[in-house]
Amino acid sequence: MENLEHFRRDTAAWLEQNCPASMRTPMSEADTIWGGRRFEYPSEDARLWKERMAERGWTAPTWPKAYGGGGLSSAEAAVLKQEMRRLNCRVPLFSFGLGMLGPALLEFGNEAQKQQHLPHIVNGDIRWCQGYSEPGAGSDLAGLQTSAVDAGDHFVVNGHKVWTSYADKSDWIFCLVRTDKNHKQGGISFLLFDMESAGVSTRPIQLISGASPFCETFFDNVKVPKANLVGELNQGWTIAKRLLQHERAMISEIGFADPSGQAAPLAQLAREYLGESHGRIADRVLRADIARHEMKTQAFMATLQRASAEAKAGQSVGATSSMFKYYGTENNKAKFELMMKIAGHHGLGWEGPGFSERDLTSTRRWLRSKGNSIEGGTSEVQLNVIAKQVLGLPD
Amino acid sequence: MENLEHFRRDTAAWLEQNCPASMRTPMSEADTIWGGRRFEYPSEDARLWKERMAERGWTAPTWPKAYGGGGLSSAEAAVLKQEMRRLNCRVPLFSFGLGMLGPALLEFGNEAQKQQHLPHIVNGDIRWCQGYSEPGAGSDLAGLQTSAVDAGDHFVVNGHKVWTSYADKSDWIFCLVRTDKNHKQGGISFLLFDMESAGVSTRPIQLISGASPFCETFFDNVKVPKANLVGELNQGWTIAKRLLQHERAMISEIGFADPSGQAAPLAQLAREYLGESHGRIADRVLRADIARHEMKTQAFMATLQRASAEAKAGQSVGATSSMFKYYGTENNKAKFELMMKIAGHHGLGWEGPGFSERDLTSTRRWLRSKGNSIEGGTSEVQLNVIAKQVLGLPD
Amino acid sequence: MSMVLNAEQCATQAAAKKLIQARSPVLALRKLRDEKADRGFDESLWQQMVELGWAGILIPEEYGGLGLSPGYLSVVLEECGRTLAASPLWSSSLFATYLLVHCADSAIRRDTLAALAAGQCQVAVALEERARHAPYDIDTVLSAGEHSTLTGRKHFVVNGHVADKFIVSCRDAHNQLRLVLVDAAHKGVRVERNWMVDSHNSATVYFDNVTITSEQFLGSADTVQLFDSALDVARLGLAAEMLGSASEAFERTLAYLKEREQFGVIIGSFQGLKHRAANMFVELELARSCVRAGFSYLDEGGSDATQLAKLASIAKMQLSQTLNLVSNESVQMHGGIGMTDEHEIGFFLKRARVLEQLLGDDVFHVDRYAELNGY
Amino acid sequence: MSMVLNAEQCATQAAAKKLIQARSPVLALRKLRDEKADRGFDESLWQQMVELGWAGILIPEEYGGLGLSPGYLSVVLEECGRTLAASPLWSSSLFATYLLVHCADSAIRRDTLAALAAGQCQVAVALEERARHAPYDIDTVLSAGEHSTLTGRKHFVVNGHVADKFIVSCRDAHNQLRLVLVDAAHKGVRVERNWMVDSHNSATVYFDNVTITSEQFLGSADTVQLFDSALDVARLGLAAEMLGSASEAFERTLAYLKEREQFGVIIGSFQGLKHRAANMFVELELARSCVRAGFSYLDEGGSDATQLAKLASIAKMQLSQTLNLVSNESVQMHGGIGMTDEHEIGFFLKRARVLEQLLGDDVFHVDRYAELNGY
Repeated sequence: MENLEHFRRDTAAWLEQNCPASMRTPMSEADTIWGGRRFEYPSEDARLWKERMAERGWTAPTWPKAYGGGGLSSAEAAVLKQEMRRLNCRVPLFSFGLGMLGPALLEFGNEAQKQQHLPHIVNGDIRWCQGYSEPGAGSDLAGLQTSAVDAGDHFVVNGHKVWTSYADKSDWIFCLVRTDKNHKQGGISFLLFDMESAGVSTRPIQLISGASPFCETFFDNVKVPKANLVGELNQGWTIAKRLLQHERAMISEIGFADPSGQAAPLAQLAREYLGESHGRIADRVLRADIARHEMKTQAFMATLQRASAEAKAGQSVGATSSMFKYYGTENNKAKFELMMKIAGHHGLGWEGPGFSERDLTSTRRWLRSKGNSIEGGTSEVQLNVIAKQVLGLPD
Repeated sequence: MENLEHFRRDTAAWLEQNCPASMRTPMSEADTIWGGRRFEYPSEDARLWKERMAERGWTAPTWPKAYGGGGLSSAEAAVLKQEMRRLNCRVPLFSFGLGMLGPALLEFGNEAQKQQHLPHIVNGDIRWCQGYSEPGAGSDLAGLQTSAVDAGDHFVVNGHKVWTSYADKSDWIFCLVRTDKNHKQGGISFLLFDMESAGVSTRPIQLISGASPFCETFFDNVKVPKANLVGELNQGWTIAKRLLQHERAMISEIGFADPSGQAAPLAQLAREYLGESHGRIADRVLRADIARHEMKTQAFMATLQRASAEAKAGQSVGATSSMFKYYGTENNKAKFELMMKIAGHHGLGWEGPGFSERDLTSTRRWLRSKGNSIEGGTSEVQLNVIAKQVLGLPD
Repeated sequence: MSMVLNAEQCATQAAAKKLIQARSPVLALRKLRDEKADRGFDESLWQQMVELGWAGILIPEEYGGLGLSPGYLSVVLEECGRTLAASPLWSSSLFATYLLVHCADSAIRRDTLAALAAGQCQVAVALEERARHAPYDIDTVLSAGEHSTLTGRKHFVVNGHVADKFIVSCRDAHNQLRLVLVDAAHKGVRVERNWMVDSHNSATVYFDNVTITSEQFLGSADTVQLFDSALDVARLGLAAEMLGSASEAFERTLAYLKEREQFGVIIGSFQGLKHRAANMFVELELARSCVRAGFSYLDEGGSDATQLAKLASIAKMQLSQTLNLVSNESVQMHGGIGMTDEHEIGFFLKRARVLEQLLGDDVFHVDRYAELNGY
Repeated sequence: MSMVLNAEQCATQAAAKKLIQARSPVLALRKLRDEKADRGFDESLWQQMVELGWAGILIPEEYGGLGLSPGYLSVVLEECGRTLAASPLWSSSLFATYLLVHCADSAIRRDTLAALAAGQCQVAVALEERARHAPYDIDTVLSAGEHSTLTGRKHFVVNGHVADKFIVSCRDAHNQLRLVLVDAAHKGVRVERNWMVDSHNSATVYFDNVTITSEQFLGSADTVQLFDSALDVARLGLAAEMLGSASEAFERTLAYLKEREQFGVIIGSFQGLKHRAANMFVELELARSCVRAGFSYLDEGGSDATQLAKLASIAKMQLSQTLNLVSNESVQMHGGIGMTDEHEIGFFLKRARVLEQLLGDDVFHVDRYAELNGY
């Protein structure tokens, strides 16, 4: 305990000294430091800050020092996070390597793979993307068909992935491939390869809401060394499931953590667009819809708090991630639908001078919200999981 | 056409002359003339009116004269109905024999059965009940287990029926029984027998809304002559399905034909219980709920009209009875839930002096309405039928 | 906020479950109903509750109570909700007691609290005069002059016909809200028992020129604030009871879905029903969080009236909506048998609507929440 | 009411389906969008529509029209809705034309009607000034005095940037509603094209001291009644178009449910999805009935303004609600591919919200229906 306070003092002092002033201002999504071969740092300070943190392994605070990590205990890592927050230090590096692949490699990778990849993730030299979904394998991810055929010392990969976030900007991919056609889950392997390999191509996906980080990724006889297989052959599904848990938790946060803080509360929007009468929002029906929505959101946030408190108390109910994913995304969609009703004509703009920037952004966000209940496991899949795992209803 | 007008004049004249004045006043459900061995006629006029109509076969206008029916063409029967309505003549006899068993016997019965039963139905001498559902066979009616075992010249029936309307007041039962355990639908037969047979007992069912016409009916080694089998052995399911169509159509009408006309429109109730402000129902949210409900009801009624117009024009869409059953009953339940909200405390009475008669009736009707989406095929079954038969979705 | 029960509350809940499941299953309510029991609840069970200290949970130790926070009562109410148990716990031991505990000191208050803790007295709050909950829309008046008199009519008075005293809301000559404590036996007080759909107690109470002396007043300048807080605590108490009822109805229905076969399969295997069940589960989880949030705030000594009001309105809204959904779905999913009086699930449906209306349904609280937020 | 189409209307519908499916599939709208087409619709297709007489369906034969009832146009609009086809049919040939046909006789009216029938002129109705539909809540004013001038700003003017003339709602010096016909080329008129989410045409139109002469007025004492009826006919026209869009989106989704496999089965075999599909089917059937009821009333010469208003509000409410439901479910049931711009289903979602808001969504019409019924 005393050591921890010692650690806190040292950390605070180091952060004070090493975090550039410009890295202690609020950041937007556009300021995210992804790293990678082709990444252009928005400023010299950003590069410096990332480098200083990476040098101490504090971009991956709990990873072993042997792989470039910080080697911190989880208590120390928590202190680091608190101090960074207290001093408004920006996140120095954010990547799928740090959040997804790294933990998987630590758990399932062999020594050579850890040595090869983890330090580059910590440094932000290599940017990773995730090759999971396919046109025919969405909710039924295990139905994937991208094949990796044994060709002696390497695999030959052929197939078509979709929803590969930032595939066009990434250096390497961690990818689910089929290595046995006769077993569904038991025929999937987890491969790593360089996106510059011959036969890899990508195409960005335009969404109904406009440009997106998503890509389609095509593999045409891509050669992948066998050393790049993580875990055993045909055992990739276990790794995939572990990674999906992370993803689901990330998406359910969409609904309640409005990171940009730009969205005006519905009541404020309503005052502006619907006017007031007797000091209240003039349209009493929409006023009630707004209040009900805000109350449900409060109820949902209380549930997140309670789940966290119960988890600490060891009373977890299970399948909470499915519940949060389901409710958070449905509630978020409902918020945008309500916003559309309030904004009326103002909510229907696409571009050009007839609409405010806020209006145009909200149109896009409304459209984008429709994907929340599809990506990372559809609402239907979450309800199935709850019915089966929590309620014990039969198949 | 000329003949029809002739028929109309004669009919009108006859009705004018033969329908007692007291039988030309509005009737409530309690005034229904069911007939049967133990039926007590509410008045001499009621008996007279039934007898006069039965004598002409006009209690069953389109049935053949040979079986006591009226022998009318459907055009003539329509004229009779119109004239009765025009002159406010009460329905002289209403029974499951007329509405359900009779048509089935005409289609599936043998000559002896028609001779034996139809005239008594026309006269109202014998009151019939329907033995279909069982504790274990609700939505899945064909799963029924009441057995009829071949014992030479008779069957021996054992089992337990539920939801037998008016079993305690009926003289005979038409009953689905299992005659083959190895075939589900193909092991069901359609039997007729006297409720006074040894081994038959009944017990009225109390509903959540209070007393009801429903009974449980128990068969303990009931002997039924083989002559009482309608149709072939194990072919009863065909007859049953035909009868169910009638039942479904009857229940879907609940929602829109408020026969008693007693229910105050929601808006009127709201004015009374919620008060007004600026000439409008004071609670604007409930006001909107009321308006929306009334609009949906109008939309539903327009759909009934359109279906009838399209049927005439030969454009029927199919499975309309499932659609009407589903929507009509769900809409009716929604109406009573809304009524409960409007009435507040007044909607929560059960009996005694603290509540008006109207309040107490509406409490019971609210509770009773919950059964609408269960009886005669649940809402879930109707949605399945639509999905399969109209939309062609696979099993 | 802690959001979880502490160890003592868990123990209280376990004790409550044991007693209530044993002594007051749904069957007990059926018997009270069918026998048209005079008191409308089981007096011997009530005395057992008193012995366990539940009547005095909120009452300071100096008056013989336990001096605990409302969270301890919430877990008992939740268990009562599970079996629809009838008792004066909510009406007298929570709602009326909270008012008395928090009003200004006086002899009458001291005496009444001691009697309440000892189970020798029951107090009912008489507030409603409209079809729907409207605590400030009242016509009951307190005449001015040397000898004030109370005149008016209150309905939906929970446990009114067994109450020894009433706390009555009224308006004085300055149109100010006042709360007065009136003896049920006082001249001019007349009580008429109502037979409700849920077979719980409710009464209409008439006050005809009832003489009121100054000691009978609860609160003074702060009456509105006192009344509001008491209403909010009582609403949270209802929410706790509703949570018990909704959870129980849901669990019974879930068990039925796993047991009932049609078409050769367990009906709980149909995805249509599964998704509806999963959705109910999520709403129930939200409901539980709202109840916990409200009582955590009270247990931790939260004293901001607006914050309490928001928490109470959110809880009463969420529970009204959820109990409405669950009670309807429970009957529908039970099918025909759910429609029979013989089956117990219908009791949950009947009780549900009463609990929804008491102190405001979702429509009321949505409006109030908007009001509290200034829009 | 007949509730079914007559033989000629069926023939018109068949002809419309043939032309629109061939010449204006959803792909055509995509092209107009991607090319940022100047006019925002296909001028040659429009001329073909004119040749088929559609521009003159409502216009009396003496002005070169067909002199038919609005039901004939409804079936064409329904087909346009199926492919989201852009054209001036609703804005000019139904809404504006109805106003001109039913206003008092004048030279300007006669000339305009003849030009409309011949497809040589397009008129747009400029009415909205608020975020949500509010036809009588306007600030555009007509100054008093010998030479009236019009000043104001209108938005959400459908096909505004291609209109030759505008019918503009405004208030005169007596605060009376007036409708004036204004040339787009007139001094003081400025048009700004908006780029909408549905890629259909909409504009903001500014009127800055535009001189108005007495011949430019539509209607006189009966302006409100004329405007109301035209709004209701236009609402029914939108409902017809929405019926087409909702039906098409539903049918495409149904086809996808029958074709898409996951977990080794057709996803349309999941009961959860089946029940939602069946429920949508029922809502669509109700929607169709509302549209038919409205146009049957018009076709049969119904002239009671209140009756028309109720039918129009019911139809616009039901269609707004149904199209909202169907457009959301369509994307959800298509899953990831439904989120891509490459797939056409998203176009239905985008167009849906515009159609919902035009001349009032369900919230607006529910309120109006209560108003019409005097509660």
